[in-house]
Amino acid sequence: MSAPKVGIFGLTGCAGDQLQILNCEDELLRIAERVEIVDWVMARSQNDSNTPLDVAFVEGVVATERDLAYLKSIRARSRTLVALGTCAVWGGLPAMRNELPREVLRREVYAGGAEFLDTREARPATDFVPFEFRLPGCPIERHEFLRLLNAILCGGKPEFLNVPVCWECKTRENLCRVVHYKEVCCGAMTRAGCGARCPSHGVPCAGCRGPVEEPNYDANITMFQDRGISWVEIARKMEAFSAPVWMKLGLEREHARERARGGRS
Amino acid sequence: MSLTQARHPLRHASPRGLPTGENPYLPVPARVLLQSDLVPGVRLYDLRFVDPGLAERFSWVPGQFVMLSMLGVGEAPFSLPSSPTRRGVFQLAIREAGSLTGHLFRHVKEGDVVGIRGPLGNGFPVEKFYGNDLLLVAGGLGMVPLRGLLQFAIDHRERFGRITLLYGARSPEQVLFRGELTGVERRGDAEIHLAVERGTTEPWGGRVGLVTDLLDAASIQVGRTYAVACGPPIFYKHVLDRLVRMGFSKNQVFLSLERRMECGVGKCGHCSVGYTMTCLHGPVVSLWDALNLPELIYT
Amino acid sequence: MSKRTLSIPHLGRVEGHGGIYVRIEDDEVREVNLEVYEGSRYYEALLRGKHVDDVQGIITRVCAICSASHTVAALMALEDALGITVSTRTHTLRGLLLLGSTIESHALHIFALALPDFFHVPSVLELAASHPREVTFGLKLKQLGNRIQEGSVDVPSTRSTRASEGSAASRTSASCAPSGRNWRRRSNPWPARSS
Amino acid sequence: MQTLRLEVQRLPVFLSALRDEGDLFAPVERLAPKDGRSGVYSLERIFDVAQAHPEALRTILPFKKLLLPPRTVLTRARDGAWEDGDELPIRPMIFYGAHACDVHSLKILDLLFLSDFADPYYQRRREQLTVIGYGCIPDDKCFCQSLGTANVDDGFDLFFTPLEGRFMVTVASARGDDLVRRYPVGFEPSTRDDTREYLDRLKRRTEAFTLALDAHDLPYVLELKKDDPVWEELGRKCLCCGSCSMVCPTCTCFNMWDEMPEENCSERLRCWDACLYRDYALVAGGHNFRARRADRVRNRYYHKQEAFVREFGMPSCVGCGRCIENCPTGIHVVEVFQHVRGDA
Repeated sequence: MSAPKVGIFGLTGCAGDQLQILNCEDELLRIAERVEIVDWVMARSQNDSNTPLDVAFVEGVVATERDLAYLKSIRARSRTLVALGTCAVWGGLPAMRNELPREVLRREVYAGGAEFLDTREARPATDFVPFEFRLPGCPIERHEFLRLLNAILCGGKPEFLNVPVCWECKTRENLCRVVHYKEVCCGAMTRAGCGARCPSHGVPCAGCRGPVEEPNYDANITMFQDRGISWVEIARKMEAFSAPVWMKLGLEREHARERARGGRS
Repeated sequence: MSLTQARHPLRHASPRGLPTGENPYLPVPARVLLQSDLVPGVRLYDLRFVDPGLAERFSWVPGQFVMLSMLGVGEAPFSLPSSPTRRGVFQLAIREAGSLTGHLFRHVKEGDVVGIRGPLGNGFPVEKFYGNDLLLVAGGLGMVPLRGLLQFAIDHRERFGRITLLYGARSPEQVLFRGELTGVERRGDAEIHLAVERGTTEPWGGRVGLVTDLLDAASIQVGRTYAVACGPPIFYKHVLDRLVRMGFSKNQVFLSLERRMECGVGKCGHCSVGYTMTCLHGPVVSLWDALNLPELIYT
Repeated sequence: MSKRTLSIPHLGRVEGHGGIYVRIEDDEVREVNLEVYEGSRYYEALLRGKHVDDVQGIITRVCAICSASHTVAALMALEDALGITVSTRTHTLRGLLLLGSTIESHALHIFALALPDFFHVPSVLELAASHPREVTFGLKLKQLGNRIQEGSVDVPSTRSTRASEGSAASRTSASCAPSGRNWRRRSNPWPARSS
Repeated sequence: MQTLRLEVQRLPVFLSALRDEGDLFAPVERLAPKDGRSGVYSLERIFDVAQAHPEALRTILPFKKLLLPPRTVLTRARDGAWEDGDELPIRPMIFYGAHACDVHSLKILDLLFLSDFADPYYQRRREQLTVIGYGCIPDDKCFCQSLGTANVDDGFDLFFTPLEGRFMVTVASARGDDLVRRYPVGFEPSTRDDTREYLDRLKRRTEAFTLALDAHDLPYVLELKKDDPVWEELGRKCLCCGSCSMVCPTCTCFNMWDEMPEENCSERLRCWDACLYRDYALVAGGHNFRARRADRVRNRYYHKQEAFVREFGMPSCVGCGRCIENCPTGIHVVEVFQHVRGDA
């Protein structure tokens, strides 16, 4: 039996999730023995862009028409498709200001003279084609990637717990950013797996791994407001990494309510 | 109830560990001897422990279950559909439902080794049934644990009065152990009544309808009968109510609960329904106990 | 007159997406087109309206390979704007972060991105087959850079290392999450921040 | 039970000596920015006995973390065979600074993990654990008195109760007796004065409680209040972050799953879980037996105060106040039960 054929692809993004694969320094060479990486632009100069793939990893957002076409072509040739990173799964930072038209953003950054840019609203790759696995994280965690890869190669399906960051944060016995410091911490709404890295370093969770299933959104907002934190502050913290999904979950509703009250315009 | 007198003062004292080992979390290798499709999507596995001593020693009560492990995939509980009277080899009837069973179906071949620990749970109170008639009511995959009880009762035929099995399946193609059940009926070991919700292209001599219709057809002497029901939530909803209206005492009706299980030995808490750990105090409970659980058994 | 065109539709072994077209006439380069098809993320615009506290967390994601440089640059810019002077310790720690980043990204560049060209192989993975010792060294070097940036280099004879050597509880690790040998080895399971 | 006395300044000598017996764990203050004081403690291995704060009422995580570590490798599988994943032998552990509620919680964990199928991973650690108690004075979050767990006379090895200039030392096990005899740092038989002062202290302590919960008939009340609107209200307020379960000394739910850290090697992990998490009662077929937040919250309270009483004859809450201290949305267990009962 020949080694499974693997492709690793990046759409628009920082390449951080692909870099995390290269950061598996101890395991990289063994991985390369077990699979045949046939298409990986970031690490290879000769790439086969036609062979059907057993497993394909895609990171980044769809932010250009080219991205979209590329993504569809990857889907078409792959048996198992894995979304790597928060950009691919939830939209990530590039999707943070989707309420502004691309035109406005472009003018703000490039002024005139960049009309040639191929640009469309930044959206997660998972919005366009079906994925077999989703591995969030900004960037992904190496141990989760290795677990996923080992499981895929042995035909299994790894279990990634659908629990909030508080789960890990408490076991590390951090001082709670909400209870002790009265800060906006997205930990209770965000999917665990990072080992509560930020709170363990004294920084509240920014929600970079995307929301846990069915977060109690309203209770979180109330919790912050009860501690005298303004809506502006809550919103700026929450709408960073998973903006599109937070919008869907009700941030937008809160925006409207606030506008009606004459708060943030 | 007195609070000082708890129902399980110190739980039932049991020897350390399980028949499969002193460490109750440690699976023991068992070989897949045979696998066959019972119906589309449901497979019957014949297993035998690699350790010959354990293979002969391993015994259980119908209604008990085991945990099946696969390397790197995980573990899940499956009830034992065979009878301990047929030692050496035990069987599992498994439907493809999640990732573990998917892996089992696709990657495990005859001769492969899987991990088993058990038997777990209380099983059916068979000794209580001795000298009485037995009414088994199965819905869909609920036939799996009841098949073990049926085999057991037939192997100890003299200890039971009349044995009646009422079994409802979705369609003729979904009837588990059909040939075997026909044989049981032909030998006169038990009365078997089958019903399917809808007939299909396959010729079907039995009834088309619900399992509750079979209760009307079967002649049952409620006073001297224990009823054992097993099926999906919707099945319980109708059947249990019907049995009570037929005059069964709630202590005469037993059923098997389904819950998420991780440890299987009453530690992890996942299967708790009130004070009942389904894996330890169940999965078999009387209807009275089931109705007195703090949460609904069928939703 | 000889005419040639070099066309590399997708540049490999670089971070980002682009292609290059070169037209050569009579051994003279007449035209060079570098096309970058990387999508725009408009980070500058994303920052507008954000609190200063959030800037670093956003800016560090501009590029994965030089995230430390982006972090330090953003912080210095903010400090300039706000008139903040940092302590020597902060300054030194940032220097350490940047050095870690330099070690990591240079090792990545040399061994994984550039060197395969000189050996006429498509990637570091093929290079590893012919020169396993050298590639393994390169990856170790890269790992060292990463560990400096992550703050997970073991410093001997501190309380934390003593704490992690023995007890039953610490050996099974403090957090639920860390898994994979890789993760465990690199992180100190009992952060020595108490007392 | 035997009582002794020890001069205050001799205790550090005794504790330092105990480090030869195993790893010494005690409450230690967490470092906070600026002056370093945070008022928050965690249970850590200590090397300098001056670090210990035995008077600290509660550590973030209770000492279940020593017996049931947050993450354990239960089994490891290679080539189709499973083996025990524990790294043996387990080193001896001494927990200094246990309060009465801690000792009661230990007894509850023993009930769960040593009855029926004894849990070998727990048992190994339990056998290596020496418990040294320390007399506490309650604060506004303590309600152990209401649950009958304010005092304890067994389940520990030694117990130090501070009196004027000295300690009343209670010896409750042969192991405790061994230690006292092995390290004769100045233990003397206690006097009548000691006993009098000890009892006075207990009386003052009893009066110091500000929080009270009438728990004597809670199971009956709860039985009748399954559909009380309070559960829906809590379901709206609760984040289901699981903090209360993580910090609870008697919450021991865990999850098991397999990981492949490397090829051909599979580890079965046991990690803490909480019944408040959404997938807690989710079965393979997709049915979730507690899909609603309100159901999960109610289940947690029922398990502590109703189900556990039915099974073991006592509630599994010891009144330590950790959940009150750690709930980010301010859910207060005593208020909840007062509300259910209709007192508030």
